[in-house]
Amino acid sequence: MEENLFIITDQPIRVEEVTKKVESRNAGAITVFIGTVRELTKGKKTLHLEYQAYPPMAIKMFQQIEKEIKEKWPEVQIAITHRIGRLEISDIAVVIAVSSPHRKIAYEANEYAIDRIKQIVPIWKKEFWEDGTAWIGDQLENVPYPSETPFEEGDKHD
Amino acid sequence: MEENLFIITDQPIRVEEVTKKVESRNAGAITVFIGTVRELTKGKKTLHLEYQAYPPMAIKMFQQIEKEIKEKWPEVQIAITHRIGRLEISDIAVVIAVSSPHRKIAYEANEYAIDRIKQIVPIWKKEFWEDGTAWIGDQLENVPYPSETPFEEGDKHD
Amino acid sequence: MINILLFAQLQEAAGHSQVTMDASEVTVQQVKEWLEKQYTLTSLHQTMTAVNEEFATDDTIVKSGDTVALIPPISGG
Amino acid sequence: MINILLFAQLQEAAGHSQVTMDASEVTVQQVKEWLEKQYTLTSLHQTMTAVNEEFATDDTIVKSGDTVALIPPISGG
Repeated sequence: MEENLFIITDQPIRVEEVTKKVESRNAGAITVFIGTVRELTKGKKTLHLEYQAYPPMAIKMFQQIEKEIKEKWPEVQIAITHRIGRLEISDIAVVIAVSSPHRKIAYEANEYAIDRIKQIVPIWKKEFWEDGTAWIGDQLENVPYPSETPFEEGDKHD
Repeated sequence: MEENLFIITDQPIRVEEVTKKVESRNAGAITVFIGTVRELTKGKKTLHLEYQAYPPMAIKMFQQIEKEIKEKWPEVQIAITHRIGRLEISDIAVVIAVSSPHRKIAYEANEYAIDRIKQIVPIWKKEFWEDGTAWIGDQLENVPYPSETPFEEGDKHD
Repeated sequence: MINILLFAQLQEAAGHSQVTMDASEVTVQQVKEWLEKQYTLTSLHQTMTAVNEEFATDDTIVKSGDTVALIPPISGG
Repeated sequence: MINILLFAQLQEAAGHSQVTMDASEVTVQQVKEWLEKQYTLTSLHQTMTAVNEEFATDDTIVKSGDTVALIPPISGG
């Protein structure tokens, strides 16, 4: 039975479970990206975050990213898990594991994946500060959509 | 007590132990490079490998790499563990963990580290094939030093 | 009947994560206009949409049984 | 007495991982020449060296008590 390479979960992410999915006798290099919740963005203190997703479409978009990567780098294998719900500082929001026979491509494909996630995967992040909350939007112009105050540019691991 | 950020060990490497050393409330991105033993290099089948190191100097060179990285990217934290002794296919030879507030730098610094390891850290790899063995040398010209036959260009995760 | 999914700030502004529009064939543009009026949402004309989990444009045709998702600026990763 | 460390193919060729040279002050170049003669090693003139764990050149001075390491092409990572 094939494992699920792409997962949206409300449970803590175990990095090695994601990494294991891309292991192969033919891989010489595995790169892993771990996106964690950062406390400070431009001096402003985040208390915690909340992620929301549109899961079936998010999974489709992860598969779309895999397809794009396989077209560019046929030997690459990729697995992605993204967490949703409430996350505290230092919690892991996303893990991307990429394997490749050669290391240069493992770095490139991994960075390509996170860039594309931020463009096309329907997942949203809400920041909670001491003085307010906001849904953060990077997709159009890297500033939050108008919602509650305060407005703050932000990306916990840009 | 401070953990050792740079380790040479003859025991299997646990990825999360290396990653944990660079975690920080101010990190938004952690990149991990896992170098594994690849079975095939240009169609030639590796049976197993053996790594040898000059440990005290290797640790000094890891610290040198950290110094170079902190000069380029002051906010980066880095930890490296390299295994020595006999390794089988898919075993982990090296783990590099890098954290940074921003993801672009986490990728760049990690790739810088593996490139520098291959240039200045005194660690040697011996390939065992069905028809012979050879110490592989990348440092000068990316071909094995003259030793036993067969001569074969090789780098298990280049 | 068209299923409409709302996320993030749109979900909070409308007070619903899912609503239905009683129509048999409309454009995405018409769905947006209906939502703006029905739930007094701020202008949706720049908001991206997906129809049946694929990105769509304002002139994409939506039929009864389809699911339209309003996708405010995303911030995953 | 100078401590000399040999690694990888040099260690195998010499049959030793560590040897000592009875000298009080020599250059790295002289250490290499002594090794070539003593252990019939192939030419070491392109081999890198470290003195007390720092990379050195052929004209680096080595004194009694120092450690010279012969560093054949590396292949870590």
